[in-house]
Amino acid sequence: MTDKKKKFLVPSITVLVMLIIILLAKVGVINNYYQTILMTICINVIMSASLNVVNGYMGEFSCGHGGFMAVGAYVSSILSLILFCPGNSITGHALLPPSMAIVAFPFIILIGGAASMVVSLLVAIPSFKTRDDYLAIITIATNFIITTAINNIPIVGGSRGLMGMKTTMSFMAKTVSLPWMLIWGFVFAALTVVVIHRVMHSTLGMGISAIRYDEISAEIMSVNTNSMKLLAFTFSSGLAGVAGGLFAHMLGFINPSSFGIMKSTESLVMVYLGGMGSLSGSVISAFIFTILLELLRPAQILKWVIIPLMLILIMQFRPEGFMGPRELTQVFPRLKNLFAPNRNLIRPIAKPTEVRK
Amino acid sequence: MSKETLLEIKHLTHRFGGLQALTDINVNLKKGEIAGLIGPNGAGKTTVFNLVSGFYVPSEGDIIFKGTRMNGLKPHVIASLQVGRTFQNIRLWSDMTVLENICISQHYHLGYGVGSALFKNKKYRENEKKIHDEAWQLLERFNLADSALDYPKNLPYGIQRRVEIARALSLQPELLLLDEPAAGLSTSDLSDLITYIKWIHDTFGVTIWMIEHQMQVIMSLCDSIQVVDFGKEIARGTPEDIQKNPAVIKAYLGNEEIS
Amino acid sequence: MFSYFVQNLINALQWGSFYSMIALGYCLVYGVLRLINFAHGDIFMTSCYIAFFVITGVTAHFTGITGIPLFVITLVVTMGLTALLGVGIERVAYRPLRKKGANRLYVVITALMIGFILENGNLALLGASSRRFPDILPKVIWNLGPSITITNLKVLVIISAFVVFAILQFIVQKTTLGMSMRAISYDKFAIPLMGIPVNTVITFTFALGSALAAIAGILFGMSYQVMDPYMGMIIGWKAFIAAVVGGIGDIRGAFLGGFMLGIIEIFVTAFLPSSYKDLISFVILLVILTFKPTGFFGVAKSTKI
Amino acid sequence: MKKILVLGLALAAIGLCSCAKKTQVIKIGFNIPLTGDSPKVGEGSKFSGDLVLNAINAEGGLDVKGTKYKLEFVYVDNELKADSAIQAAYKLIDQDKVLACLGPDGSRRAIPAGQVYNDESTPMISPWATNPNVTLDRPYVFRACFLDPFQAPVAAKFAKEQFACTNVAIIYNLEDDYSKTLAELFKEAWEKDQGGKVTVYESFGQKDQDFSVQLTKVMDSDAELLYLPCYYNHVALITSQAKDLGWSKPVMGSDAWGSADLVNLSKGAVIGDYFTTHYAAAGAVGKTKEFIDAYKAAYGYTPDDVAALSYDAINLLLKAIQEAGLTGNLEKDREAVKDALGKISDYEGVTGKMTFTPDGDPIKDAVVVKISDSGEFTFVRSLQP
Repeated sequence: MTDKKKKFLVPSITVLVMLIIILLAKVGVINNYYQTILMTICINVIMSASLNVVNGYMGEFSCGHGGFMAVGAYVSSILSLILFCPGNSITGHALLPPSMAIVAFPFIILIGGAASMVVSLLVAIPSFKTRDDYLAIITIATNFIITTAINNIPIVGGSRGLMGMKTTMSFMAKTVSLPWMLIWGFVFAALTVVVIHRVMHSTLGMGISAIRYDEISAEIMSVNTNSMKLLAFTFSSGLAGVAGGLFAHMLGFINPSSFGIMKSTESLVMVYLGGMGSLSGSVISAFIFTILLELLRPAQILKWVIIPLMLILIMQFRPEGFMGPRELTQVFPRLKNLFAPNRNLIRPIAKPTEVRK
Repeated sequence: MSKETLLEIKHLTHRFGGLQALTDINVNLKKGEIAGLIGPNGAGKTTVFNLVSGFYVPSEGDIIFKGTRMNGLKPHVIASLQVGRTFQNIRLWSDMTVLENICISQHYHLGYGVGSALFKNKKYRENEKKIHDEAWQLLERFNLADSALDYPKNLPYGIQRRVEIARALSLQPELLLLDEPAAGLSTSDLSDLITYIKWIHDTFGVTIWMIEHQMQVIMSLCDSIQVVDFGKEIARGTPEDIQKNPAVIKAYLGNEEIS
Repeated sequence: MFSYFVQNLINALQWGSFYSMIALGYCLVYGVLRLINFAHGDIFMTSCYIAFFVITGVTAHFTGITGIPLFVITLVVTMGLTALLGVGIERVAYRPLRKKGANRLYVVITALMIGFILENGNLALLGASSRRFPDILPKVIWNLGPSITITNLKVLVIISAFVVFAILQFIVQKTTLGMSMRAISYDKFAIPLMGIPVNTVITFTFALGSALAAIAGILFGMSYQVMDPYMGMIIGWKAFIAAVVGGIGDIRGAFLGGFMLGIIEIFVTAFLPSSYKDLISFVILLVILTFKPTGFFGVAKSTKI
Repeated sequence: MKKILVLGLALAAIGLCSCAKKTQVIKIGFNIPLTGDSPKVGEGSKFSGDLVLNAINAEGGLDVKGTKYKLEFVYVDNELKADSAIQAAYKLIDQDKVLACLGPDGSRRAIPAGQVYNDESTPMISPWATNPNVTLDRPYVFRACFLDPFQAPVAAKFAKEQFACTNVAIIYNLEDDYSKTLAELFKEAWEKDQGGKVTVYESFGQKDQDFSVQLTKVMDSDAELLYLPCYYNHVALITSQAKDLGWSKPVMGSDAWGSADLVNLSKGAVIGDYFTTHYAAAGAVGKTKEFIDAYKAAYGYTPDDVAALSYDAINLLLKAIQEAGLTGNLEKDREAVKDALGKISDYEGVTGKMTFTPDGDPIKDAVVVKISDSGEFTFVRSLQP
């Protein structure tokens, strides 16, 4: 198989699988229960992968991811209420016709992401000066601040929460009868993975990893560490915001307490379970973690004893998480054959003139 | 060899809190020369380098490189002005491949932004190719291409030194600061190192300023030498003058390497 | 107005004492291992339950032991048991990871997990209903002037916070173990050369930290009397924040930070709409951190090039 | 690639635990918090559920139009989380194929979950979600308790008549929608209907343990009554701390006070206080007494409101099923049950007589109870606003 073809192999397979699943969902083989689980998986993939940019690739310790999720969730929810929910609490009437829902939805989500990007400056700017544990508490504090702030904004319902986002979803289903929530979940999860992969594997993004291994020499070697940090934080928070938007529209109801320290902790666990700086690790751990939670639901209270125990054991045997800093293709080199090789990594044949012997 | 000034340091003084680290250091590096900065441990040699590479902001005095004043510029800016340096204790990104190490050091002329990286547009592809080609070429010239995809932490110490120097050169510097390149090398490797540095100097036409304790290295490489002790300059001149200079001998008293 | 201020000052001091005592525990462990021991808040919670069972046990078997002696017995026994718990956790969960040279953040995550286990294990064992902490010391309420009241418990809490701090300061500054603790926080690798077994020091640290949590736990139980498995969680997180703002790694910092957070929280609630408590108090902390990026007593680690 | 693999595993894994039986069984789902901050709530519902289950299955099952059906209750934990409640709902509806559901307890879970039940057209009845939005425009969603807009005015009215005071202090839980709503509604009712004054209006956080500041404010003001519309674990802390600060005036509360633990936790600080609730355990007679005795016998403590309301909710469901009859076609049956439930009127529950409005809210009296010196919740009077 030529490299040209290979380039499309994995993406097309993934898309195919997603299409099959969506089809099955449409005909009802995959019922709502499985659909919500798949949705949750998608959201968790976004959460863990995005947090991995800061906590994994850059090696900082940010514990406030839930807060940024909240921002995205609220902004996108408010938008979709204003645009599509008749008799909403803000404008009182819908600004757009229901048929527009499908077109507008991705933008609603993305704007939510953009909003949490802006808020993430709260963390990014101090991060220039302070490091690891000081940054850790700045993020925790930010999380507290965001949730308390929302609690005090009556227009979005405060602790009473915000609802009505489901109307947007139902409008989509009315226009074209498909399991839209699932579709958007897949779309954004896939996008997240692609985007993070591209950025982190470009020479630009590698600057972020350079900070993790040695910030000083990075700076000395012409890497603008401040802008790298800015990039990492805004980037990861933005994606968290996207996850929040999806979360809000999946539930159709959000309130601040859904985005507390617990949410952040979950994302943290997923990142370190998967392995710092390993994208495939984050994805895998998101899958495993979500499914574990669901399977152990019958265990009731014991669930929250069993899961931590399992995690502790896993860490005892794999002190770097599932993947460590490696990707799946590095753990199983065979998989490399599925992807087109990066030509830049192949040693050029033409040798320069004067070579040091 | 032209005689124009490349780096000029005037009345450089630096304090850490109350501690006076450097007092009135003056330097004048000519383009293309190999200069040495020597002195007993803790004399403040590395501090000078840190000031030049922008890691500290000098308390007083000016650092002028190619006519531009560099005081208070951020290190990455200074790097992009083509000042490369190595470190006393090797500071490679030991968990990234040698190739990546070289590529990342070309951040100063990436030529594309996040947007291009996201969409992998033409601009991105071309620049990535350019960066990698340059990197490969550099590695070839340093005869490091075989270990291009290895992790530095798995390479022998001597090779790591070379990689670090190669990385510094990937900034295409006009001025290269070498902080004790011989540190950790056995005396048998020294002559090798000397020819190595000579080779770099000739092939890359780079001005080299080095801190070194191994007098053998200094004496056989440097056109001019400057001696500091307790943050003050105590002597400067050609290797020959320095060897005879009583002040230097006094500073190094009991240090046999000198003669 | 004045009385209102004074009353709130008393409240703040009491509330701050708890933050301080917990923050000190965080700080000790952090100083030695650079490990954020997120399980600490739950160790505090567990100690409260341990005390509960100690008291019920003692009163059941030896009638007549009440008041001060009961308090002392409970204090000693609980501190002992909690110290064991802390050391046990370190042995089982943290040390193996350290041996394997795992990234310290993995140890932090393990600490989080331990926290979960303590919380929910407790819930699973003891059931859902929150319990009442038995009265050990008879409560006395003094009225100092118009609408200023203070209970003997509040006094006890505040005093013991200061005493604990004094003792800790002495241990860290004067005793060999204390010095070696500080030494480790400077250079982990040089210590073995100096002939101090690192693990002994670490064990001691965890024992000490947990014992502190136990003191806090007992006093907390005595003052608020309602125990539930999740009571340690948030107070733990906040205490950690307090410790950092104070300058983590330095016990003076932790002590100060604890009181500072207590006072900020109480006075924000007292003079501003209480619904903004967390918002405002955390913003204040962030502002402090932006001006003093390493906290009050924290020293910036100067990286040698 | 990896995605496919793991996904496959995932579906297989979950597939294992899904199993549909086709016997003479009526499945009813419980979407309740068995873990999370206040698992006591879920416990109450679960115990009541078991009580009914055992009683009926002992007689060979529920008699629906002549045929006996065995009951099967599926308890699913919603961790007191909104998202988890939704997944639990889907699990019960699509996975366990339940006929009807005893919905999430608190409004925070019941509002989003109710949406799901309505979309999936499965009848749900929430024991004590008091927020109006729960049943609003949702034909399939019912509740067994009165609403906040009903409870608050009742409390205000009673307070006025009982204590004849004008100045009231309110302390509520900012992070709990239930508490916040009640506080606001009471404030409104007190100032508008009763012409009183709210001198202190303070809040606290879910995890707070120290209320000395809020109480200091109360002491500092000239409030004659303290209204605490919050959960019993907070009430216990607040009342006992109020005592320490020297508060001797009356305290009034809401239905969330109704827990067996309250008196013990508050160390009797609540003795002599009043609160509005759904039923009074002490001095109960007839059906209510039977229930209380049975519950006590089984689990060793007096059932609290959740338990009682859940008990009623279940029985309402069963009654509806009996009246609707079963065809075996799940969709049809669910709809039939919904309709039957809506028609129920003058049902004598342990928490009083109730009749459903078209919205699916019961019309019933609120009960005011006094906490007697022996710590019992004694009936004072039942009233409408």
